[in-house]
Amino acid sequence: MNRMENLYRQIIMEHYKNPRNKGLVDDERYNKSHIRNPSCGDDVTIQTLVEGGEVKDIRHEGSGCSICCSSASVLSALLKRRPVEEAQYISTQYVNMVSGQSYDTDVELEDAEAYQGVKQFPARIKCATIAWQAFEDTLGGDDDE
Amino acid sequence: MNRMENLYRQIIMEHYKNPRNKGLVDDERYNKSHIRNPSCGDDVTIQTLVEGGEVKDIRHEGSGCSICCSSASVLSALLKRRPVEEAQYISTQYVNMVSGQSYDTDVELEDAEAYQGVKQFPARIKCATIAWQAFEDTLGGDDDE
Amino acid sequence: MDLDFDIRADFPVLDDETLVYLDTAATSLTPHRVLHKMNDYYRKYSANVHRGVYRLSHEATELYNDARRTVARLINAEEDEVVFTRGASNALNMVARMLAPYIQEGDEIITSELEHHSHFLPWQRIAKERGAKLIFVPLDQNGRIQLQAFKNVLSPRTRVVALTHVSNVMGYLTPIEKITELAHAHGAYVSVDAAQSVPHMEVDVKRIDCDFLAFSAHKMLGPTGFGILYGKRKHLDAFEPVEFGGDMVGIAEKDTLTYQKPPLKFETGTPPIAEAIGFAEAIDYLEEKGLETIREHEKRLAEYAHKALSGLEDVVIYNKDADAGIITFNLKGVHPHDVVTVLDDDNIALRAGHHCAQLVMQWLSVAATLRASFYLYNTRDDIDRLIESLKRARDFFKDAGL
Amino acid sequence: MDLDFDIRADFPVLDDETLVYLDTAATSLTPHRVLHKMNDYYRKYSANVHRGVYRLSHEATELYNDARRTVARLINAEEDEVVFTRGASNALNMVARMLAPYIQEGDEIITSELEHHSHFLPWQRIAKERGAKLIFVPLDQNGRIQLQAFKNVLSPRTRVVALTHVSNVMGYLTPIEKITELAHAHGAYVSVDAAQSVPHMEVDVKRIDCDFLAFSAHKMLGPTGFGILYGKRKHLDAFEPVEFGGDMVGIAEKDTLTYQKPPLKFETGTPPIAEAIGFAEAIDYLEEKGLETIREHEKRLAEYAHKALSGLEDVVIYNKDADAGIITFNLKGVHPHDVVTVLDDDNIALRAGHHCAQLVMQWLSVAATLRASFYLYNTRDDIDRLIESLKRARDFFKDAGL
Ligand SMILES: Cc1ncc(COP(=O)(O)O)c(C=O)c1O
Ligand SMILES: Cc1ncc(COP(=O)(O)O)c(C=O)c1O
Repeated sequence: MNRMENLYRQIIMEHYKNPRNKGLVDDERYNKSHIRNPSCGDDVTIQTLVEGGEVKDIRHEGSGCSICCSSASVLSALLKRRPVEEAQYISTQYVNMVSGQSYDTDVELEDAEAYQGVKQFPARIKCATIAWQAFEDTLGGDDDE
Repeated sequence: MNRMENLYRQIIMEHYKNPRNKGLVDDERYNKSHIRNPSCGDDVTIQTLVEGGEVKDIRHEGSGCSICCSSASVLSALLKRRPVEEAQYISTQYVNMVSGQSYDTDVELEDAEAYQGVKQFPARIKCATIAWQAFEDTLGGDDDE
Repeated sequence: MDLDFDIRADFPVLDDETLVYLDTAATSLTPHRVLHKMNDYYRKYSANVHRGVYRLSHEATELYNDARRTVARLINAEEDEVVFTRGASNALNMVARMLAPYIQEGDEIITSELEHHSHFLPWQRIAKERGAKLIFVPLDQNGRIQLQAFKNVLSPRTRVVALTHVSNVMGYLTPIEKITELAHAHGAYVSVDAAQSVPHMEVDVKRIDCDFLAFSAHKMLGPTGFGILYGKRKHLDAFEPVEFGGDMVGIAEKDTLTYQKPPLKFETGTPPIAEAIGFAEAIDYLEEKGLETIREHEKRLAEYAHKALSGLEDVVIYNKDADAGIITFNLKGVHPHDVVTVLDDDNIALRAGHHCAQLVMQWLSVAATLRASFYLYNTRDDIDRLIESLKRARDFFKDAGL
Repeated sequence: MDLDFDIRADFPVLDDETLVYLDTAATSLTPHRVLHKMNDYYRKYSANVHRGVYRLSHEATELYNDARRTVARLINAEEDEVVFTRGASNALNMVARMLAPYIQEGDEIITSELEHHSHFLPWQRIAKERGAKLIFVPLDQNGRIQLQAFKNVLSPRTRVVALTHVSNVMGYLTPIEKITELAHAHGAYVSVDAAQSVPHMEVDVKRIDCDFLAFSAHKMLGPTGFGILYGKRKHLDAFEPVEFGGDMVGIAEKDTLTYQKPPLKFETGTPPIAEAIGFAEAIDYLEEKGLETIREHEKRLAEYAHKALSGLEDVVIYNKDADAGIITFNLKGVHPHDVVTVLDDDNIALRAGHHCAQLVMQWLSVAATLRASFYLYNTRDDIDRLIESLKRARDFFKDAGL
């Protein structure tokens, strides 16, 4: 596997082409966070429905590179129907993994595991984390829009 | 004569201690120019009475270093009672001399000749010319205050 | 003179022979000479300017003043019309601040969708503050500012015309001389963003006759943190300073203040001394090579690149008729970020993004683009390498199913 | 640790062993390390920050962001509270601009006659614009700001307190922590000019608890053209940007705009990249030597100098009880310019003038003074040389009849 193949794993490209949970809903109960990376134009909106301490639903929308868009899809599939704390914890492990910091390898990251290669491309870490940041923002409480 | 003696000629120190034509007059017919060198605080005001194309009178006032204050006195003595054009011409020769540029050595600079040494002290050229600039401003026509 | 040789040796970054640097429109490389000159200041003179009566300070002041003369000569301005700033963005903001008090409710400010954020947003702000209207010159189908379109939006209410000289995305040259003439006939001020023109062509402020013009040192072989605001002397005399403090003061008292004459009136605090001195050296270097020679060189490269890119399937070029060495394009179906990562893997430095010009992105209906930009140190070989790498990117993402 | 040895070798300007540099309060010398670090940027990374997705740009961005962390650590701020500016003057002007909209007619702004023009004139301006009143803390008989005098001018109308931390003429340390506490209890903002404190002592913004604080790189071994504005995060969140353009933008549309989060919100355009990186290196160097060690060193030198100068007939010292390594004095009957020329002839670099602080000159009732200021690279030998040269000046002008 060369450097490019290591970054653009099949699973990533698959999520990019066929994103899960895509499209926002018009529902006041959702928390929404919209982040634009002004340096490159990556633009992600995450909507989260939290009820009874659980992440009931995650929706996303946006435009950007394959790493950014796919990771929103991967995130939604991975964290939906998790307790808020667990979702938060997994998200932190993911962000640590792609930014080359130590993380809890016992956590099952499933498809998100494919972003391992990102840490070799420091310029792309932002792309791989922006959706996750937006997700964490939606847990923060207030709707920021 | 060492470098300091070459700069601070006796004649200069003499004008510094006993300035000629010092003190402003309250007379509307005089043109006035006030210059402060903000870098060092040298502060000179020159008043000139021009009538019939002649510099009838020059007065000065201010505070500053010996080079600056003495040169206002020297100027007033040298240029009083000269035709405007001649005064202007002499002033230009003086400024050229102290700034190390070529000048008309046929012009009789009298006491002002003593400022020859200034060109060896580029940091002091401003001190030696500020009164002369103010003088030239008074010939420029409009009163600038 | 041809520039295709030896020049690279002047640029330390290019010691890495595998590097292809195609991002000059963002910032240029810096030649040894400029670094040496700045080091000299720090090593020999290191002293503040204007204020010291001792030798070191005087020598620093001389070099610093020489730098202003060099800049004035470059753009055919008078020395006292050259204000040292932190960069083009800073300079363009100053213009907006200086003119703000003269803008009335209902006045019109003409600008364009080609503007860099640094020339459009200050006016968006002033328009809001003063109740004025921002008017955009409609671009033609290629994205150009045409004189006729400008005439159509010019009105007796036009107070300011704020336009870019060369667009940093489309590489188009604005017909700024004629625009200025018309604007002045309507009593409007003209502010020109020359960040992408002065580094690449001979610019003459007297011929343009604009009221203000701005550019940055770091885009023309000079240091970061430095730029120029040109302003007509009569304006610099008339307008209020933007900042207040050391060096711009004549006489300061508790409740009164007189200003220094321009340009000092607009330069508060210890100036960017090393930067000014370094920038003058960059200008000397560019003038030795010849700005027109450099422009020819870039033109030839751009033609070569256009041809090569057009021959590549799946490439969309957005500015086929650019006047400057800037090519803005995309690889169909692949996000520019993804492309750039492959190029970077081949050690090719290229920009992907909106290039601080979101309005023109909206006009082009794209989120982001690739942009290659050329300067005197680029070669045909650089372009060949770019093409090869783009092919690799295309094939790679095709294989990945895009 | 004693600093009296070897340090000089770190400073290229001091390769001239006959030079005595006593003008650090105007600008400091720059060590080799800082130059190397800046050269490294230009030689290896030279690329714009934030915007590039390729390797060079990313490496430049990392170094640049590290610089912000270094500054934050130095003054115990959070990273996002550190705004990069052109210098202290620029930073202090920004504070005034940011606070201006919150100042109402009749509000009071407390400042002092000790202020540098760059901290007093922006407020003079804002006071005029907004119809507010400038109030000067009366100085005590030595020229100090005493807490009691501050209390006397503090009022429910006080909106802003703008004071220097250490005076660049008198070298006095303002009791800024207590002042800030009182000011906050009255609902006033506190802006601190730390241009002469941060280079010479440990400054902790959390302990001071001020709202804003500014200083310059070039006075602490760093490059020209660079400085810092510290602002409390809540203020940086709440206040409007001062300049508009590239890099401070979130989403820009024809008539709307969102901002980046602080500090980017206050940094428009390509930043002073090399300068930031160089400044971080200067801070590392200073921290290795130890700011408290440096302060002790300066204190010892100042004591030595005070003693020596007091022993010299015809010398008037204006700040006998200075807290910092700054001595302001005159030779009776001789204009400071004339003195400086003799010193310069002996290769001693010393400042004569009003030091951009005309108000304190008026307070002292002098037109100008001499000022010697010390830093880590100064030695007792420097002071001995100064004394010798002052004697020569005195004798010379006595002979000349003054
Ligand atoms: C106390 C004080 N404040 C502000 C400044 C202004 O700093 P700068 O000239 O670097 O903007 C200075 C230095 O000149 C200073 O000594
Ligand atoms: C056309 C144009 N204007 C203005 C700027 C702003 O220049 P700077 O970032 O140096 O302030 C740039 C560069 O980014 C530009 O390309």
